[in-house]
Amino acid sequence: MAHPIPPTAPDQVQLLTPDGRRVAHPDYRLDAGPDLLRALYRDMAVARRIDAEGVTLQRQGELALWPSLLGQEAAQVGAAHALADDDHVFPSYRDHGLALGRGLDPLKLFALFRGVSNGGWRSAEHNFHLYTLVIGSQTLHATGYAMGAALEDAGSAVLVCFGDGATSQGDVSEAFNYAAVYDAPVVFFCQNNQWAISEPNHRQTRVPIHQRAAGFGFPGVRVDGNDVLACLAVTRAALERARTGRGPMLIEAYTYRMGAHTTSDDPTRYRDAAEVDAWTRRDPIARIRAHLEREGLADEAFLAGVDEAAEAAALRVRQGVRTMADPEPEAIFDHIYADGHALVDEERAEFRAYQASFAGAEGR
Amino acid sequence: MAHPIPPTAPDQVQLLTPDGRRVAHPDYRLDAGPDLLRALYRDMAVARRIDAEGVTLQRQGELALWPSLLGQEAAQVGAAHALADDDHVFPSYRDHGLALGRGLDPLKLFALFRGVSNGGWRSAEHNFHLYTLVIGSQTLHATGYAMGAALEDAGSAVLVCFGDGATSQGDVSEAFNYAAVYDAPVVFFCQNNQWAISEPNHRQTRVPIHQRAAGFGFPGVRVDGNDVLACLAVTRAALERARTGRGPMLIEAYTYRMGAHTTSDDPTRYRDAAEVDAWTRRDPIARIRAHLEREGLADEAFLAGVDEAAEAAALRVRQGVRTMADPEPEAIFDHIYADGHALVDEERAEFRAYQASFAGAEGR
Amino acid sequence: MAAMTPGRTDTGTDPTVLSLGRAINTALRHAMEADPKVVLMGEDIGPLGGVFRITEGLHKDFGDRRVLDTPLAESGIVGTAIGLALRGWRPVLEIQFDGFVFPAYDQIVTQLAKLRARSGGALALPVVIRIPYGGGIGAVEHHSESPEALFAHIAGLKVVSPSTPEDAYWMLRQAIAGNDPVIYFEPKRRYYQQGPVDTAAAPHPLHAAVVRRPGRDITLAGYGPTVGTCLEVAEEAAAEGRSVEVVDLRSVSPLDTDTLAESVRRTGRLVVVHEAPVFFGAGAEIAARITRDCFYHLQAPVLRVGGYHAPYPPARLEEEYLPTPDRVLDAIDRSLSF
Amino acid sequence: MAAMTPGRTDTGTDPTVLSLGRAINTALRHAMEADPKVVLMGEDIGPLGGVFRITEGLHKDFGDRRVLDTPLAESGIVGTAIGLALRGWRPVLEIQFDGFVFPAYDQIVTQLAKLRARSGGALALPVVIRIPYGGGIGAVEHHSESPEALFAHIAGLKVVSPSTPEDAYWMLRQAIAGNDPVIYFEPKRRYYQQGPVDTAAAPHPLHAAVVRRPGRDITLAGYGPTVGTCLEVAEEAAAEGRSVEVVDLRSVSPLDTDTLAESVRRTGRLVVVHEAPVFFGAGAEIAARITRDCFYHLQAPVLRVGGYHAPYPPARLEEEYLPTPDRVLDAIDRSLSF
Ligand SMILES: Cc1ncc(C[n+]2csc(CCOP(=O)(O)OP(=O)(O)O)c2C)c(N)n1
Ligand SMILES: Cc1ncc(C[n+]2csc(CCOP(=O)(O)OP(=O)(O)O)c2C)c(N)n1
Ligand SMILES: [Mg+2]
Ligand SMILES: [Mg+2]
Repeated sequence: MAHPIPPTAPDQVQLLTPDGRRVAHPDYRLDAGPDLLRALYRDMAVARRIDAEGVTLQRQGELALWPSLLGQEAAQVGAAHALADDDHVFPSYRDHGLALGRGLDPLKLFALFRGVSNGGWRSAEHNFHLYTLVIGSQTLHATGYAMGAALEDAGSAVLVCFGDGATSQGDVSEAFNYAAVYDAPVVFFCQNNQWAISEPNHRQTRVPIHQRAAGFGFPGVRVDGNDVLACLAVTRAALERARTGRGPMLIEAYTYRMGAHTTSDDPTRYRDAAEVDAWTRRDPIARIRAHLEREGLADEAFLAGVDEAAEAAALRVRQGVRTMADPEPEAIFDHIYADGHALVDEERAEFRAYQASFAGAEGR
Repeated sequence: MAHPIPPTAPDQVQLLTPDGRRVAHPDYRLDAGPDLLRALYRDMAVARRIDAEGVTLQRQGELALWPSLLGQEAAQVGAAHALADDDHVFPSYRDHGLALGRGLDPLKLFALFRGVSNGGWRSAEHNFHLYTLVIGSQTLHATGYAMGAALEDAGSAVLVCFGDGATSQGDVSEAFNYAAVYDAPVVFFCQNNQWAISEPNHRQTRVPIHQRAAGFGFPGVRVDGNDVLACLAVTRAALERARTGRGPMLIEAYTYRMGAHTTSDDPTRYRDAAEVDAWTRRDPIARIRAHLEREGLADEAFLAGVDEAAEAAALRVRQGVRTMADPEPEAIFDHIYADGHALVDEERAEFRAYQASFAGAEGR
Repeated sequence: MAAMTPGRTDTGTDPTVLSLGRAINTALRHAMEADPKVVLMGEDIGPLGGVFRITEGLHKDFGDRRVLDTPLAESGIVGTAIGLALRGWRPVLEIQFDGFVFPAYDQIVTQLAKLRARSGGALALPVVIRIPYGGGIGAVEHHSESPEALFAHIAGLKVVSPSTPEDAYWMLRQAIAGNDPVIYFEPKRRYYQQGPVDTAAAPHPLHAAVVRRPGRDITLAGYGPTVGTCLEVAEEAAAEGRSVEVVDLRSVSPLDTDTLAESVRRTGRLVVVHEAPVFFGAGAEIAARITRDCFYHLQAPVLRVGGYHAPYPPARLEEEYLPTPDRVLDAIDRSLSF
Repeated sequence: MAAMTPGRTDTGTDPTVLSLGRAINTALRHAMEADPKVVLMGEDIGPLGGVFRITEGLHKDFGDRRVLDTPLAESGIVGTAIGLALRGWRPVLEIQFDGFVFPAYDQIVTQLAKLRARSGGALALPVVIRIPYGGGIGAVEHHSESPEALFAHIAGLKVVSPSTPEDAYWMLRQAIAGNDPVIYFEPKRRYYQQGPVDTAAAPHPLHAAVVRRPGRDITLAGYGPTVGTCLEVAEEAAAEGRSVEVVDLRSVSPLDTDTLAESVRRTGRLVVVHEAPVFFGAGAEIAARITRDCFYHLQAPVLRVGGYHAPYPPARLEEEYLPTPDRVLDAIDRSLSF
């Protein structure tokens, strides 16, 4: 635990200081009216509340696992607000804030982490792909999807999420390279939350992650990942760049995983409380809230309203999870192939007969 | 064939101009006395001659395949001369010049391309690892080997060869990253011969290859790959850097594959004669020879002596290949495991019995 | 004799004679003409036409946007193809040689094969991966392997291998037209084998086995490059008065063991022939299933002739490693005298 | 009863009782103490001690130079381990979960497995790859798979899986002491199973099967996590008057089918149980070999109970997918009534 990770980074784009003051940046501007500012706060607060419910439900035995987004709300909500409807998102597995931002029913996420499905939402409905658990794989899918958009002159962009640890995977470098060579309209959105389970950044990379991009031929930028305005502005610019045929870009959102890696993890084994404390003082939600209050945009009623909305969302999730039906056993054999497979049919029939033998036995 | 590849590149380190004049470089110096200059010429000429024998022997049906190094003699011989005895080399499959430089009997290479073995030399004897045919794989082996050297404080370095095409492989990026993170004493020696079979550089990468390194946290440099002095100086500096604990470095030797990819290839299908011609005028051997002549270091006797040595080496190879015995059939079962494996024993016994049944049949 | 070629409607047209490689080229061309969403991806498949010239002429005729010379990264090829497929494209990929598919194995196994199930049926992954495979061409390491078992074990993939130009054409057309990922193994040493190809005829079902030669005494089963070996053996055996039936399995996943079992019930004996190592190879699965389905009909255990548990040897030894006619004849002897 | 535990010299010392996971931890510690060339590499194996705590305490005691928390790249782990092995180190790698071994598959198959043969015996690759595998822990996708067949098919690799703490300890010690690459599959749902471990006793040969429970009517064969299932089934069956023999195969490559055949010749019936999909799984190879070796002794075809040809299902369905005691009992019924 020799290298506590400081909660600031050099050269990061910032539009909002930790105490909630707007600052200008030469390259990234953002006109953010009251409605947008309030919406950002609300979305972050709701995401955090639903996420907390995930942790609770897992503790209560309702979920197999929950990977908490705690601390990463600004990055995810900022990015979500930058997206156009026909942009497509390829998430990792911690991107609940983006899922909500795309309009996905959170119960879909909970079904996954309850062990009811391995994904199971229709990505086309919200232009939000399935979660991907194999680290880094989705960066290639996103790149291919973006190559398709370019072939079709679709004018839309693709956003793909991954973590700091993921940057070590060969697939991610291959994705960078394919994106560069094919000038694919894809934005690589890396949430550098400082940790890959128990491994800090310096075990993954020798230099800041955003610097990786230049060597593949496209720009990389580091943004203060706890600054929702900066995340929004930078992501918006990158997406627009992609949409207008100027190729890929890498965004490193410099943030912090304030909780455990997942509910299975015990971070006290590998990091100091002092580090967590330092980052807690840079809480992304506190920052936008400070700004709202400083600007007089958040009265009691508004704040109470957000809390209420968050509670309601959490309640809906809680009830939904508790009453979530298990899948039918025979679902094991569903949707493996689009056009069928004789062996699956054979095994399904055997399975049915076997199940029926119990029904018979119980009947006796 | 829209983009003929120009035979010069910006920012490449050069110590010898194409017409054989020495030039200075601020970062790389080389004291090269007559003996060294002559040795470089001789090694390049011999490598080219042996290589040509490979092409001929393949045409005559004596070899399954031959990947020619034609045009890459300066890069390989320069690098070979930069190595210390206890540095270890991980070659690709076209690095005959390095093999010779390390003292490997060229017949070992010919045995491989004749289909007599899949490698089969003892890498420890010459600190020269086996050829690797799966593009890029050896970069990780080299990195691990260098990590070991660092763990042992061995003070030696590792040189690993690969092509421009290889830089696209995830493994190569992973190797860059491991090398950077572990500060491994490995020099990544990329011979950019402009082509990966039929694919030119711009299908592999959007930016010059040497730029890839910075994003992983170590320096990359481009050297005129047809300038044997520059290749020697830059590789020597990189190896020294590695040996003294200053970490990895990437060298892009900018050169040209003057022949076909291998004897199976027909480059007229994908590149223009004009491009080949332009590069032929920058022939690496002609360059060092021009320098020797300009400096009065190569008289007729010397040049004739080199030709003779080259012919003698080629003759030895030719005779060696023609009389090379096929392996014993049972060698199929040899050396699969160090400690044995029951199934291999069983199959070997079956094989032996089966072979014996023919012997019997012939005897009848 | 109807059993000897896939049953199909007689169209009255004369089938053209093509080499197996040319039949694949023709199938790609026809598929690209029929569906603008078909794109080809791979290394050196553009101006060069692939190291085996299987894509010859296609880059010229369909251009850079339909025939993509990719970077040298197989995981990237499959991974980006998945992305393209998610958008409705139908990528047909070429892996240059059998031994170079492994960098893509993760994407194939964890993503390509599983995405449809993961999505609960919302997604389809119509991606065909063409892999020239097998030995007998005197090549260097990694250029002669037969890794089909490593794909057949994976649910979500289909695995096929044609043995004739006609099958090469039609099975590829069917694979491309279908909505599942298909690993299409091309018997590279048979690329130059000639045969009739009727591109107008109704094809045989993609995953059905076919009896290539009827016989009474013993059944030989193969697929891809070993079907030719089996037919050769049958001919030789006939000269010695043995009637050998040859079944071309055509599909490794699913396996049509029904057609094979029907044959074995008649002959009572089976030898399975493939180039892949026998240990954990397709022959094991076939033996297990056929023994289960024909337990009382088998007069000898199912025998397997294939590669040894050894890396594919250097070219000068490959004839000793491959399932040659002699080795198959030997197995027939052992089965008949069991 | 001697057959029930690996035969070993009685040392007179009381074996300690350890969990299977702890036995592995102890084996790693002892191997590191015994040989300074043993290094551990993997993700989160350092200060955290691995997600299953199998390397707990080792980073603290052996430091950064013996216990390497690697970047998150499995190909890199195996590829650099190969380089270390070429220098004389003995890397022991942890792959965090079964489903994450595939990025390393290329390095394992084309390099780790083949380098010794490629070198004509000049090189040895003493690399052990530990993979927690199998289901039954209620995990999300990719965390419950059983990919052993994909390694057993590859010449140059050895594949083993212990079922008891004692085997977990000794088989790992043997794997590390040996000079070949070994894929060591850890039955993760048995990590907490307790048992005696005598670290002083002479171990059973690494690749020999063991009869865990003698019986007369039918043989059950398993390895790793399913041995426990088989023993449970044998107990239940005994209550119904059926005498079931249980063979723990221990090694998947090589497979000790001799020990198994000896059993089957006595019982006449065999059911193979593994979690991996049955199609192209170990059961196929075992069925093929046992049928060949026991053709006239088998009174029913070898039956296989294992995973279906389907991706490992979401946790709420895994009990339906796994080879549960009920499914094994059903197979016993089918075999006995064949
Ligand atoms: C290929 C692969 N290897 C290992 C894992 C196990 N694993 C799950 S999450 C994780 C760390 C990921 O770190 P990072 O990319 O920084 O994302 P974060 O969890 O911090 O959001 C690891 C090693 C995996 N899911 N996939
Ligand atoms: C993983 C892998 N994929 C494909 C191939 C087939 N292949 C052999 S050489 C080659 C091109 C290599 O180009 P480059 O890296 O530039 O090296 P060069 O041959 O030019 O020296 C290809 C694609 C291979 N050997 N390995
Ligand atoms: Mg992280
Ligand atoms: Mg090249």
